[in-house]
Amino acid sequence: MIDLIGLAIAIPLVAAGVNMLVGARLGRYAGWLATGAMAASFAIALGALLDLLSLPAGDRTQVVTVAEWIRAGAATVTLDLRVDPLSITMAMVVTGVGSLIHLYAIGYMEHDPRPGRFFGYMNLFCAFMLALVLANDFVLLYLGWEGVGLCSYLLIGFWSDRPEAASAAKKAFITTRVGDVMLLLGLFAIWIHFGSFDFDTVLGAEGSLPEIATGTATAISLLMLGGAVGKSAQLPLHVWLPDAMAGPTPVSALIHAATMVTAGVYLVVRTHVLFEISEIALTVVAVIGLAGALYAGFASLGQYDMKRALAYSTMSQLGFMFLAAGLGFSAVAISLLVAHAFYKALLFLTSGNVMHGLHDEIDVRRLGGLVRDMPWTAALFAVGALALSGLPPFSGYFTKDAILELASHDGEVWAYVLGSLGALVSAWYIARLFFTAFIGDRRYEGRAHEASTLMRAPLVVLAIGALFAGMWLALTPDGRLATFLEPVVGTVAEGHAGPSAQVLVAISVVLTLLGIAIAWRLYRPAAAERWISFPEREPGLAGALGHAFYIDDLYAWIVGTVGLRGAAALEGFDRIVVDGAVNGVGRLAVRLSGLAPIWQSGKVRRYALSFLAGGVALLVFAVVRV
Amino acid sequence: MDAPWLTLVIVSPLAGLPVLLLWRSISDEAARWVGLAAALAAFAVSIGMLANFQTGEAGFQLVSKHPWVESVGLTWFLGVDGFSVWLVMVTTFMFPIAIAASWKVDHQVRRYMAMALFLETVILGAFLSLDLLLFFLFFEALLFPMYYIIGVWGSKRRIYAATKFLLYTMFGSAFLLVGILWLYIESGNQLGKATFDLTVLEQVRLSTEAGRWLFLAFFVGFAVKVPVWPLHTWLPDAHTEAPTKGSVVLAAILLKTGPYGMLRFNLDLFPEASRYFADAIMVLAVVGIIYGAIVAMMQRDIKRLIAYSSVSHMGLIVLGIFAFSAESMDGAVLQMVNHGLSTGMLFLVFGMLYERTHTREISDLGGIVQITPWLAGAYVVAMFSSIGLPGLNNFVGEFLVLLGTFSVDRVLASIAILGVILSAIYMLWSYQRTFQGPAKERWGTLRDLSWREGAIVAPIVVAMLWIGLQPGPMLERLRPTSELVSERIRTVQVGEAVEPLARTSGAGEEGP
Amino acid sequence: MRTPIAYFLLLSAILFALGSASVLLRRNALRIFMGVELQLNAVNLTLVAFSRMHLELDGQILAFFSMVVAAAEVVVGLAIIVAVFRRTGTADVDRADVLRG
Amino acid sequence: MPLDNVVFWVFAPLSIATAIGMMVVRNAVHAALFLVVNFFTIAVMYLLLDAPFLFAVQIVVYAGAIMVLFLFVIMLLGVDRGDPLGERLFGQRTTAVILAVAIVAEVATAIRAGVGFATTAPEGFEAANPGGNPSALADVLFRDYFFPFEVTSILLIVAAVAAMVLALRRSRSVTQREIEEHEGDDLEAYAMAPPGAPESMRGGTR
Repeated sequence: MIDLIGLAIAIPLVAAGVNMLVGARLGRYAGWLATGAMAASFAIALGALLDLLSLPAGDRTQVVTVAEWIRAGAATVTLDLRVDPLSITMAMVVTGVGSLIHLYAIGYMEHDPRPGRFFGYMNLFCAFMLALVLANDFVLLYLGWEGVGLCSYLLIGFWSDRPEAASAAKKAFITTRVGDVMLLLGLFAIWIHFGSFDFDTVLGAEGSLPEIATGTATAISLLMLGGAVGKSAQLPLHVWLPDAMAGPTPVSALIHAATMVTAGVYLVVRTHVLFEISEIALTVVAVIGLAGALYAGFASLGQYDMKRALAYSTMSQLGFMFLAAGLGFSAVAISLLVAHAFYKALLFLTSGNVMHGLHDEIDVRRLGGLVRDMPWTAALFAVGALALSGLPPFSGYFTKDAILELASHDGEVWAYVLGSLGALVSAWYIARLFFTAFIGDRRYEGRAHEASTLMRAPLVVLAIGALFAGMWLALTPDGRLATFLEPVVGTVAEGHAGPSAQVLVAISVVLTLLGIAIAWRLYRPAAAERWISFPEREPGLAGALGHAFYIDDLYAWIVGTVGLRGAAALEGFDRIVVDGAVNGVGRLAVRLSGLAPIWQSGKVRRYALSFLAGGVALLVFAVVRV
Repeated sequence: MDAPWLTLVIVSPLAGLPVLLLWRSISDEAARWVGLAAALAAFAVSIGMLANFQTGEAGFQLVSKHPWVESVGLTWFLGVDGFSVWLVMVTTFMFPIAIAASWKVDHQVRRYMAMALFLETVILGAFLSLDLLLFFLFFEALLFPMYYIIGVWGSKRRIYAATKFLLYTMFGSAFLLVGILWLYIESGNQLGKATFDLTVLEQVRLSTEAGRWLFLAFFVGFAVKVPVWPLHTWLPDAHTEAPTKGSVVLAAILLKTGPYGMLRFNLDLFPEASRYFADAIMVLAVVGIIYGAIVAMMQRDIKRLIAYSSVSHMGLIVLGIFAFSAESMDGAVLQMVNHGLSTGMLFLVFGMLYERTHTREISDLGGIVQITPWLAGAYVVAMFSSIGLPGLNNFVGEFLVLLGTFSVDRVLASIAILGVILSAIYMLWSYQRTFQGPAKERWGTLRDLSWREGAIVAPIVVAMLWIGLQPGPMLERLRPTSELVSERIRTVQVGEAVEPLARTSGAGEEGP
Repeated sequence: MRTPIAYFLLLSAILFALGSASVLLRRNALRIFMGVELQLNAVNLTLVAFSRMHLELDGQILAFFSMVVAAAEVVVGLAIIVAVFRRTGTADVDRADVLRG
Repeated sequence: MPLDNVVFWVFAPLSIATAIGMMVVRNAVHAALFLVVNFFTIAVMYLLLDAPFLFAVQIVVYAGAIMVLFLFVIMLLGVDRGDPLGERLFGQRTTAVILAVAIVAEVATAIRAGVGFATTAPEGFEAANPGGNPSALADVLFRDYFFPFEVTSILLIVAAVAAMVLALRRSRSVTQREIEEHEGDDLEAYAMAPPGAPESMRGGTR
């Protein structure tokens, strides 16, 4: 099946083409076609995974030759695919979670007039995402990278008649493009240094490190990190993610939680050797990740829109992944990525259920007590929330604690302390969402209707993943997944500093429970009046949290006011000075030629006079000569 | 197959001309079909030319050389190499499309079609001439039909735009003519027989000083056509006022004569001066990229916006040419084709929208996507091609240009790459304001793309995808030439005399 | 014949000058045309005088041709004047200045 | 005083006087009549210069045919009302007079240097006119100048056709529709601004 991995990309691509061209005629079958394509893709990826597992650990990097893409001068770019433990893990996440979300979306989008278009974009997204993770070449990776950006743009703006959706789509594309440009520059730097875009050449064959000076490695790594930060919505290019929630909820679940936003983590892990050669870059990754985790965690507390809160949560979780990668625990970062894909997709889709059942109502101030109308949804949300907050035995526990534990054992006290704070906040904000939305008094009108079976079924699968993936894959430094990934990402060298593992587990559980307790104290049903009126009482703090510390507003001012005025000034310069000079020359010529008509009077007798004067002059000449 | 392919390519669009000119009472419908048929015939002939083009040859191929006006040394000297072959193809490819897109023209259709075919012929002539005087004749002759097309079938301020276009480009050509004549006389002094033959003129040894002045004369002539910042202001006016077909041809093909001239003549004839001025020109090009993008952002008129985006993209092409690396040169030539496709398609699709709404103002539009999803979809494809999305054509060219430039000058490449962000900003912002948002009442009855329009757009989309995913066939025909030229330029030292070019291929000697 | 040839030539010069003055000073196209005719005749006189002086007939032949051509010229010229008059309603050449720069 | 001198001194002043009269009178018909007289005096000069054939042709063609045509046109157009005398072109009159005087002075100078005021024509012109002036002319004309002579015939035909085309009432450049559209307009202004001439083409030259 490894050789057929190209089909995993091709099938969704073809389905996307069919859906986009004739989707209108397929009606509700568009969704089934897309889901079927994803399932087929999943099957192929699964087959490839099984094939890979049957190979000895050292041979688990297979390159599938597809075609040459670009060859110009000394540059060669191929469309070859790479199947190795890291890429197949990512592919499994994309196709697996992707299939479930597609299935869910059939129910979610059943009232939309243009399902063909929607599922076409979704399939296209998956194809690009698979190209991204399966690429064996940085430029092909870039193709996938931009392609998912395109699909993200199209899907966020799917309901483009809503101005905020159109704006959010544009903002997402442009903000990530800033990062993409850095990634592109990174690719150029790679080419200058290595003369190739091939993974094997650049990242070194197994075990050997690429030959590269530390400074160059730092430059390349930081440029790549720029791309990763843009795609993964980390500081300082994170502003697009909360707005991106204007898209349909399955999109938020698939693109802005489970897959696309994790591409940055994938990139850092994929190129971790370069980051490791340059220690600075690695530290920068960790710092950005940690800062993002804390920043987004607190920002999430200030959101009343469930999806926005979850978006900040995603950013926070991605921060943890960056932190793990930055500390050198690539395998753990990927573990968290996998676990997060399950529970965050689950959380988004359950909030999707809420929207579906309540005519797009998503503001927690107007929810509450949903558990009575939507018991399934509430239960599923609770599973996701527990997984996220990191209580054993849910999947979040294994991964987040692994990061903190490793940090502590490596003696990175700052990372441990701040990371633990982040964990506490995580438990706090997710518990807040559950308490405010699902229990207590109803603050909405009418009755919410529970999601259909079609929409519940994939959620149950996701919930099982969120519950047991941790245990089964043992998402720990020495678990199944980590061992599988080891040939690509290397082993995690565990230190022995600080308190013992048992103490750390205890601390971690206590902190998580503390976070939940704080949330209960603040958001329990009896305190509803208090937290709803919080902004009136503390406008400063509520504003800062709600606006995520005003970073977005700062950007908006820079771009919208300073940038626009500058551009308008330049436009005026072009019109008045540059074009003015051209027209000025024209006018000058016209004015000068205005002098000529003194002779070109149109009066025949004048011409005759000149004519005769010329004749007389000639005669004078002749007479004088004679 | 042995045939005078290049002459056939040039002459084939003229096949329809006798009918259009002599049969005065031809019905409009028949005139359209005649125009389309002649343009398609040219495309078919150019495919024959492509089939006979030898991959891997750097020099001129399919050469045909006949003395024409011997008293002044004018020869009918045609040849094609990696630089021109794809420009010829994109010309013959876009013309039938442009003609089909102007099916709705109902005013003096017969003359319109005749002008279109004549324009195609002279543009092809400009791309294929290897005789400087012949080139100049074609290069100048293309102004006339374009002037006519803008001036007669344009919109409100058409006369102003047409006059500006004509005068501005003639201004540049004046310098070019002086340069050509100087070379002609100099060749007479040195070789005993004055000639306009490019392959002979390459052997003329010029003093450093003279080479630089001549370079500037040629450069100004071509820079106006490109247009290189700050000689660009004729372009927005011409684009805006021209009819759809005019804009398409102008953007897709006519502008390419500028960079093509630089590539063919400036680099070949004045290698030392090319190196000497390269830095300055690259700076101008980068300024053009950023400047064009920022000014595009502020336009209220879609066609002006696309025109300014052309300024930005053409800057990238010039940057690629004067970075002198093989990759960037490949990219620049590819980009000439790509820009033709993507900007051509933007004008085309917007033209279809304009036919329905009769407004170019961004603020008048809005919410179109819900009414005409297919039209909007076509626009989105063209837009993302223009933005440089990988998988579509523009990316390959942009990538190679920037890659090649980066290997030469990191700072300039890093500034130029900002154009990638800016292009996303102005394109998406304008798309949001015209196509997205709540649908306006007055556009509620717009029709979506008809089958005819779909058939016009579809070939371009296919070409975009093909170049985006499999640029190999194009690049491999292009590579030997760009390697030859870039190799030669890069061995030149500023301030030193240059050895005349030794073309590896003997193709230049063929023909009677 | 005792009259010096120069007298004829001088007479011709004076007539030519008067014809020219007539062309320059009159505004009516017909009057201008008359001036032109006078100039032609003056020149013819010169030709005939020189023919007599050199004992050759070629001068007379030329004068003869000149008359024939003048006849043709008058026909066309008058037709143009008529056409212009129809179109503009005037024979005043100063008002027919469409060609001014 | 020999007879030819007398004749010259009678007709030369008459010739000048009629030329001046042609120039200065206001009435076009009068001017034409002055010109007829002038042509007669010139015919007399031809006689003095031993060119009897041209004397006849001058009277028949010029004084007869051409001047009659002139008079026809004058009557046809009705421009015999008289010509305004005012001069609108600055300096036209002065310059014209100066130039006219200059021509006479220059030609006089040239004659003095080239021919001499006292030189009379040599005798023996009869030898150049065997069989009389008309038959001698015919001899030269149809032997040496046959081809140009034939060409002039073509010229005359072309002139005749051209005159007819030009004088046709409906000129091709203005269609009936346009005339109807512009009925009531100032025809002169219309002729000066052809339809479709945009303002910008005229480029602010006024």
